[in-house]
Amino acid sequence: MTLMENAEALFDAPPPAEQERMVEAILFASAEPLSLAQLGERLPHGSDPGAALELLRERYRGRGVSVARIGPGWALRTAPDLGFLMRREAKETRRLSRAAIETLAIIAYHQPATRAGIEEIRGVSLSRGTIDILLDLEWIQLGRRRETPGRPITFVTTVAFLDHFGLESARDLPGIKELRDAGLLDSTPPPGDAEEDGPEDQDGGIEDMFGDEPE
Amino acid sequence: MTLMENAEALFDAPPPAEQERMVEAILFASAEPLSLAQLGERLPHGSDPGAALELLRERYRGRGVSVARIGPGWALRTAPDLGFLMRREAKETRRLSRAAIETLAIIAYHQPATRAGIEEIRGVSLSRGTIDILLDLEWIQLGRRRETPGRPITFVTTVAFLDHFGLESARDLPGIKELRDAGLLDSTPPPGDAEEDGPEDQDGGIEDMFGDEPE
Amino acid sequence: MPEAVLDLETQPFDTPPRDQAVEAEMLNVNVDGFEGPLDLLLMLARTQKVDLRKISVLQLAEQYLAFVTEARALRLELAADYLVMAAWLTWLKSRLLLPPPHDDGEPSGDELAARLAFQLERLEAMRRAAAQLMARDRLGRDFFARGMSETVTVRRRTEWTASLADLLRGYARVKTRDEYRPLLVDRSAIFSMDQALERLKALMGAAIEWGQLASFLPEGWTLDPARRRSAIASSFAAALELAKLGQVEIRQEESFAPLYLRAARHDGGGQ
Repeated sequence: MTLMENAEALFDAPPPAEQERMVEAILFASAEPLSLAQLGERLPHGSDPGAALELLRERYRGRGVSVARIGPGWALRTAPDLGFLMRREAKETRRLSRAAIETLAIIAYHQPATRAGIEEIRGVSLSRGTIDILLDLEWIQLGRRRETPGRPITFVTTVAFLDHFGLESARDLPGIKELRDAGLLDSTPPPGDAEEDGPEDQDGGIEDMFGDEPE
Repeated sequence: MTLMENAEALFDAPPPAEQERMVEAILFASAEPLSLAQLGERLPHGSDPGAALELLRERYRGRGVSVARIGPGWALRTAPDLGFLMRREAKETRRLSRAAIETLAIIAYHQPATRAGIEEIRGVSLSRGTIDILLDLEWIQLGRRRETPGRPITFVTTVAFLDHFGLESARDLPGIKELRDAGLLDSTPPPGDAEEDGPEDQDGGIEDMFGDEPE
Repeated sequence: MPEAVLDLETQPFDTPPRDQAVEAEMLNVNVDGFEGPLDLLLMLARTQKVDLRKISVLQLAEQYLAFVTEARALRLELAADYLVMAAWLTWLKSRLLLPPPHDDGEPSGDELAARLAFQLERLEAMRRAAAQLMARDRLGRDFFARGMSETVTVRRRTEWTASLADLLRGYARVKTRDEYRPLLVDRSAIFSMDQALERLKALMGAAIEWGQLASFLPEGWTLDPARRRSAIASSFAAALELAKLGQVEIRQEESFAPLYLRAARHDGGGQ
């Protein structure tokens, strides 16, 4: 940092309480979750979005609205325990077919997941439109092609998926640790006695799967 | 008030702090300002919306968001002095036209693509505005001129394009066969149709025209 | 859909199965209700009332084969994959019952059975996971984003959006437009004689050197084979017409060689 920038930071950065107000207003106005980097871009030069956000989270703890972490970002969301009050705001949600729900779960727990992988787990071929519906909801998106013969395309879940289901990250999927420990996220049965608990480290695929930490 | 209602109210009305949380969540989630009467309808029986709102106004005094009176109703608004932070939020979201989406898709799959090439695939001439919108969105940019007579300019997709569509790279776009398998194409190919595989087109002319395949 | 049988959201896998007689009846009635043989196998496995890890695959194979036999006795249509599974299970059964053959390099019956048990367990696990996922508090139903869409209208800016699905569908639409086209003469692929005449006349004014006919084709008509064919045919006809009028000269070295055109020279240099 040059002397100039330093000086600017000294003079310009608003006090922490003011930065907190600013983060509050920015998050309030944004429909989508914002990352710390995005908050930083909007705050005056020299601000510390992380510290401001921390103050804000503390302030909103236990309120009717709270600061929720969604993947790499943050957003204001109403407290889930008050959902019953908001019935009239609730949108009619499209009822998903069983195939679509299972396909979504398989993609979420096994991501990146290929079409063939999904079919193998469900034991039936993926009907037309199932992937289409999930793409349309923006709950899944294309991942990297898998570097296996045929370079099949893969599907991964999106930030909108995390937001919809109130998840901080794909690591927080319900029961994922138990499934992983039981070897049920692997493509083959655990070696040897199936009743034995697989060793912690045999799930390279899963680590790979959630490689990127949020932030 | 009957005895029955009275008793109900005594037992059911949540404590004032809880009513305040409820008003907070309701105002946050509501698409329009709400009057005290409307708040009263949504709160549990026996609540006092006026008192709860007063507590909430007090709490938000001087914050980045405040409780504002709008006509006969109340709404949460960002603090007026922070308006300068919100400029980017004042946006209107509109879906891209079909022509723009198709043009973008052709550029994505066949880049670098010339104007004549796009017109040939879409079978209609390209209006000026379409390319302008895509350039404006920074989803496409000018590529190298093609070394053919007239040295036409070409268009290619940008990193912002990949970001927006959640793609790792343009190479990862699924081919026609994959689209069909995913149910994004409703038609089945006519019998004997050799054109099965994706961005690669059987038609030699097209290949020439577009030079580099996305592969 | 036979919700009662299949709705796992209300039936975790360690719930004791319902009355077996009722289930047997359901099996008879609901062949179509299963999503393939694996789904049916999972249903049958649950009737064993044990942890899926302790399931008897041999017994399961027998249950399945009995089901298939019964379905056939009732003349129910069974999809081919059910029969493939039946054949495979028959083979698996024999492998489980007979003493293991000398090492033939193939997986043993026990390995195959473990593999099947794993697949069932995994499918069950995914169904439970799906149910748990859908039972979570959800945005727009249990918790909400801000209801109003904007706070300050200082500077209105139009933001265009499109989803990946839109993009893929857009491309799919373009690339398959031909497949949908009703049988009609496609006027857009026809370069008319009048157009060709007009174009050649305009170009010939400046065509002092010999140029290949192909190089006179209009832009946008050279790549698509159908359009190219039409443009060549009409340009050729137009060239003949102009030659007859004495406005162009045409040269061809031999049969099927490229045709060359140039403006007619009135100093007698033509052929």
